[in-house]
Amino acid sequence: MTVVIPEVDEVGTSSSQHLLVELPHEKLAWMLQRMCEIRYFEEKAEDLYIRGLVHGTMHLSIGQEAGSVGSIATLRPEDLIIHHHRGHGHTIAKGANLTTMMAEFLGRESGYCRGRGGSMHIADIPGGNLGATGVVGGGIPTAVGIALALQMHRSEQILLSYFGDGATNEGEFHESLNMASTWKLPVVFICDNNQYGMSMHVSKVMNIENISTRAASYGIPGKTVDGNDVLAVYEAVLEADERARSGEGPSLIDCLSYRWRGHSKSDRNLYRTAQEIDEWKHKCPIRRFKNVLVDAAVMTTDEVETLDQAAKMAVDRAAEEALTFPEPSPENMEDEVYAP
Amino acid sequence: MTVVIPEVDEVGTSSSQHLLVELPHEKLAWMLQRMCEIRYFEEKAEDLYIRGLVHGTMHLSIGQEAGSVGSIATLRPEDLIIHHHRGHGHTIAKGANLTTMMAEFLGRESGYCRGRGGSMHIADIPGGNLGATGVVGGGIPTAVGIALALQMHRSEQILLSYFGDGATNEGEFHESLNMASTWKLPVVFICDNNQYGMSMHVSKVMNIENISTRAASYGIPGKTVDGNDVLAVYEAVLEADERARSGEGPSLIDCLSYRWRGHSKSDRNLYRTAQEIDEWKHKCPIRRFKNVLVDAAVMTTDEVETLDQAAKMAVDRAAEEALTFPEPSPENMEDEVYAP
Amino acid sequence: MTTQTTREITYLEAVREALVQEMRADKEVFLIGEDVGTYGGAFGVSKGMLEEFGHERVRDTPISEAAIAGAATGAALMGMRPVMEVMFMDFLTISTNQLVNQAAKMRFMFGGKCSIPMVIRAPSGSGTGAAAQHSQSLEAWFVNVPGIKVVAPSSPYDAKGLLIAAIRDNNPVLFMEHKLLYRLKGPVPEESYCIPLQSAEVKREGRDLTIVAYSIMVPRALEAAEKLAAEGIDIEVVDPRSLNPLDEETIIRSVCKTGRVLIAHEAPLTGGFGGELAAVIAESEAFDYLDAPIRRLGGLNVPIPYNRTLERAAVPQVEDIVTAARALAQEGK
Amino acid sequence: MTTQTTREITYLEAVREALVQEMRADKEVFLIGEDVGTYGGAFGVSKGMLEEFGHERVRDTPISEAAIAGAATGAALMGMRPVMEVMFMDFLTISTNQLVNQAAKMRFMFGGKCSIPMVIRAPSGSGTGAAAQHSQSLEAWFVNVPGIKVVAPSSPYDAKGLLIAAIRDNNPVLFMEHKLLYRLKGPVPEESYCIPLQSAEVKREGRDLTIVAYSIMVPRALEAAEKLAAEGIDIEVVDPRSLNPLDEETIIRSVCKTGRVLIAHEAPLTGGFGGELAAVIAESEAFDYLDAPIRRLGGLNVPIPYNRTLERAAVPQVEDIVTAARALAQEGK
Ligand SMILES: Cc1ncc(C[n+]2csc(CCOP(=O)(O)OP(=O)(O)O)c2C)c(N)n1
Ligand SMILES: Cc1ncc(C[n+]2csc(CCOP(=O)(O)OP(=O)(O)O)c2C)c(N)n1
Ligand SMILES: [Mg+2]
Ligand SMILES: [Mg+2]
Repeated sequence: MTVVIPEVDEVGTSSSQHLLVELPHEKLAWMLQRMCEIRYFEEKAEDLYIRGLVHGTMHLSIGQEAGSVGSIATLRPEDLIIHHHRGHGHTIAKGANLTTMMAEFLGRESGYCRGRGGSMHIADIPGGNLGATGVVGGGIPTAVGIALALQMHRSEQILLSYFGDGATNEGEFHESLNMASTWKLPVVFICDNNQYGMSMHVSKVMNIENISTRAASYGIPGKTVDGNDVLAVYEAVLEADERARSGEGPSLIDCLSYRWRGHSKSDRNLYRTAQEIDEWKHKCPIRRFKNVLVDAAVMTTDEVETLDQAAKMAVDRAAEEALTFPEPSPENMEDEVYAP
Repeated sequence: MTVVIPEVDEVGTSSSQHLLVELPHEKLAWMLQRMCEIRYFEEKAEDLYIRGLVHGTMHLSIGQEAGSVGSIATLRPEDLIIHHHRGHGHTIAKGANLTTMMAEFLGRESGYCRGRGGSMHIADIPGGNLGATGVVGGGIPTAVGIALALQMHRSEQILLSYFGDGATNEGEFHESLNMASTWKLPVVFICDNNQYGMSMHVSKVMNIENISTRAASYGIPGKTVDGNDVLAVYEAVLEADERARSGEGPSLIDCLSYRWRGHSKSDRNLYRTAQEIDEWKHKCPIRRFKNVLVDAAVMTTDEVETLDQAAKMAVDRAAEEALTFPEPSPENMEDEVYAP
Repeated sequence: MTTQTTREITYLEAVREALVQEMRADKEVFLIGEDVGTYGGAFGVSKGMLEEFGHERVRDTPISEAAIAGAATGAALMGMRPVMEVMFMDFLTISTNQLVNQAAKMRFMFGGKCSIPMVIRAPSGSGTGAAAQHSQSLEAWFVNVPGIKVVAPSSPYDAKGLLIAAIRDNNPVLFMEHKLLYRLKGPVPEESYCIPLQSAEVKREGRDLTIVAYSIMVPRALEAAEKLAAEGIDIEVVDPRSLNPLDEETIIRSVCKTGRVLIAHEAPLTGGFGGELAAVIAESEAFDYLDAPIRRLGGLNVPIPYNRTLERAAVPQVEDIVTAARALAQEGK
Repeated sequence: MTTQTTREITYLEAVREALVQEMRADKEVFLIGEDVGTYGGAFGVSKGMLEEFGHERVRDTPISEAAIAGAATGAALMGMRPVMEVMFMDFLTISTNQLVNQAAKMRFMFGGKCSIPMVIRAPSGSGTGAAAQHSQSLEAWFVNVPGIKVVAPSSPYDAKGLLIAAIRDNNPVLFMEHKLLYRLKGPVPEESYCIPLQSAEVKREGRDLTIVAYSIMVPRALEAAEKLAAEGIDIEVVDPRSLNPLDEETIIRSVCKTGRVLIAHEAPLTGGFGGELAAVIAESEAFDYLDAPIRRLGGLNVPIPYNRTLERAAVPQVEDIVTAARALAQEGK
């Protein structure tokens, strides 16, 4: 890929350093704290899974926190997102209640989907999170309809639609971006590009360097950004937001990052080397953002670590509480299928 | 569109004039005669339809004859095609027996599909015509499999896969071109671009100038050609053939033309002006090729008209004969569904 | 319903009238599909609607059935009431993922916290010489998908009342319109009215045998019944109208009365919706009233052929219903 | 079959053994699907096969279910024998057009002048906590599509023999592999062997009641039968193994013998394949032998929920079969 992602050395780097002065301090703090919450939340969920308290499977976004936080940080509270199976980051960044979220992982009645959805299908409709789809690419056509409703309602709101690199090989990606572009819908398409679709590296499933190239087929802007640089993501998505909000139509943002964990709980990582994984751990978006903040003297090490610890405690508390919640009852499930 | 298609004035023009000397005389004669056969065949079919002898519906390619003939003229006899609902031109260019073909239109037992397929689904498997699909875009994924088999069999053969402009908005188009490019399959994708998908002009359903732009999403060559210039089509497709045959993978050729008739028999042409249709009739690919041949003194007017009349007679004979063939019997249809 | 406002219109006009009246009544209702605007729809259903409602609410789309279904699903999730037209039911095979994995499941999967009020209008069936890929009847699939309702009207009156009910329903409703019924004329009130889903109708009363038929098979069954009446066989014709939810009571009551039942549909017999109907009857108290085995009449297990004669032979015609009903009426006597 | 070569292996190993043996025997056979190579398949079915057959014949694909199905269809049209793996049966909703409108119809539509010998391997069913979009059983759809065959083995022995038969069959065959069966162990001969499609098997003989079950419901029915044997209720379990074509005789013979039949499947009850089975029985001579109504036991009409308890409750378990069979055995006595 043309975008080179630097290793995090002692000096933190961002291609959008200027945002450190332009963005309010609370905003920067909010971003760092959300990134830490995502990391701690997923580590906790993994731990609960290993202890057999969470079942099914799980898709962790550890290493990709800058993409979800950097993009959602650009939104207004009333804006919307729709996302995919690797969606814990988006859910937390969009402001999910960690306890209600963890309760869903644990299949409890008080979880976001009352235990019906699980970790792969968290939706918080009132919170503007219109849900995670487990069918690769399956949320993208739905995103077209959400954005269409926003347009027909003359709304100021916009929608961020998330999917992975592998999803861009699905026909639904193509039909949806074409339709959204033709109708100039208020949506930003964001590819959480972790370079693999399960075991398949992007280079094995497509014959192009950058996924953002595909924007050309729809006559929309496409940009590949360093997805480990939360400020760079913020800057690219904000520009796309403005385009969407002003009625000029969608954009395609390709956030280049890497997934540290296996694809899901059944992954034996046979398709990549331990060394590759290790190299990417040295590009940790969280450590990197911390360094950027400290090196630019926006925050002290103490401030940064306070935010980090606050995130950790919030996650621990959420898990503890969620574990006390009751399971749903299997009675009358058939009555839930259809709306009255 | 960037490609400008000249009106046919007294002087015939082709951007690939040089082929007039490079191609053998019989080849040029073959091309003209096939184009005339297609024109006369479809006019005859239309007439039989109006007389109630052909039923269902029909998709005529009158005005687009240069695309099918110019592309198939580049093939070796053993090469293959797979195409779509507007496929009469491809079928004839690939060497169909006109009587057997007309018999299928008439739903006779001796038709190519024994009356089961009709005008929309003509296949001549031994002849290398692997069939027309009525589901828009539906033949493109099948083309991937055909080309895959050619590659796995280390065959020298290549495949031409045809579809319309509207089909390029189907997800199957995207999945298929991506897969074919990733695997470098021996196929050439040809868009019979008549500028409309039923009532929808390309400008209303996509936000790009040239459909060939979409090749960029797959890292393959894409070219938009004057689809009314049979020699220009020949030149562009031949280059793509060589790429496919040499194992370098697929290309996308966008043949820009125009459909004179309504989309199908139910079309009231409300979405375009009589004037537009008229302008395009002045760009007639057959008259144009005739002029090119005569003006370059490759043929005399007599030679040209002799080929034209031979085509007309062949079509008349085919129709007469086909009308005498018996209808299929409805007995034991269920036994035909599964192969033994 | 006051009768002076009732006129004879076609099934196609009844569908259009339902759309127009609902779009006038509720601005959240809109029509989306291929060539529904300027072209007026492949079968002319939306002819004239563009002029009244404009391009935004009579929305022409690219040829992208997955995105069309997604556009409807997403808009419905946002509280709109989209009516999606697929040009031929056969092309729902491209919308399947959106309809089955998104539209049908989001409500339950997300804990009942959203609803998807949308209608999928699908011209179905054979008889137009359009061959294998433009003639299918795929209702059986969708009946097996919890979260989607399936409706298949057989008359202009039912088409209007059921479509209005479908549009007002808060769930995805697949609305089948048989192409051969479009020209069928019948009395339809001008005013807007709803026919509740899950209400079967006895289209003809009879004592000797029940024919359960829907869509195109209803007029054929009624014609067959007239022919058999001349032979002294008195047939009752029950039209479920909505396949899911199904009004089992009306069907079972009829079978209890006649003791004989013939089920007729156009889709291939094997795996068709007739199996569900037969099972519902065989599991019910009607089982004890049956004087003969349950009989099904379905399409041949073949793709629809192009040739007129073959096409006709591939699905039950009036004479096939007559033959099957006559035989069943005698059976075990 | 000589028994000394028979060992206990899992259902998953049996599927793999069939694939490996057919790929060794016929170079036209190849496996194509997402992550079937290096990853060894999402469930590990093709583990180790890449090493023996290489990337060309154990072909990893982009995530493009329509193109994968098309690639298999086109290769089959060219005389190869592709085995396509869809990662979860739920995603056949993206392949539907290729399978239903191309693979299933080309032979008939083109006048019987080609054939499409391909297999679609589809891991199906719930029980893994994968929720609504990764747990479906969609067999009913494909049984209603003339041109496709549907097979659903319930044991390692059947899995191997039926998969080999499916690969050698000259038509598209949908081959359902229930995820919960993958770990099931059973005796399987080393040699290659075929089980003809359309051959049901009586998995357990009994006098009092017939349970017709397939896929995961077979081991559950057998366990239920053991429990009921203790109560003196003698159950016969019939496994159709192939749903289309269906071996009606074996089923009907059993029902004639026992006079009572319970049909069990995991898919939602309404519109499930159980309807077809019930209809076939109700239309047959077995009708006259029935001492009680036909009973069906199917999944609840719900998307599969995530929570363990709810997921279990959504599909028939051993205890549900026991209860239903016990009640039916008493009924009308
Ligand atoms: C349509 C479909 N095909 C296959 C799968 C199985 N699957 C789940 S996630 C995944 C990889 C997706 O890759 P990508 O889009 O890059 O997202 P990532 O998992 O890398 O975040 C696959 C193949 C699926 N869920 N849906
Ligand atoms: C999947 C699908 N959607 C819709 C149709 C109905 N239809 C048949 S041809 C056609 C227009 C196709 O346009 P294009 O691809 O440009 O081919 P053309 O007819 O112009 O040659 C449409 C919408 C269809 N046959 N298949
Ligand atoms: Mg990825
Ligand atoms: Mg066109």
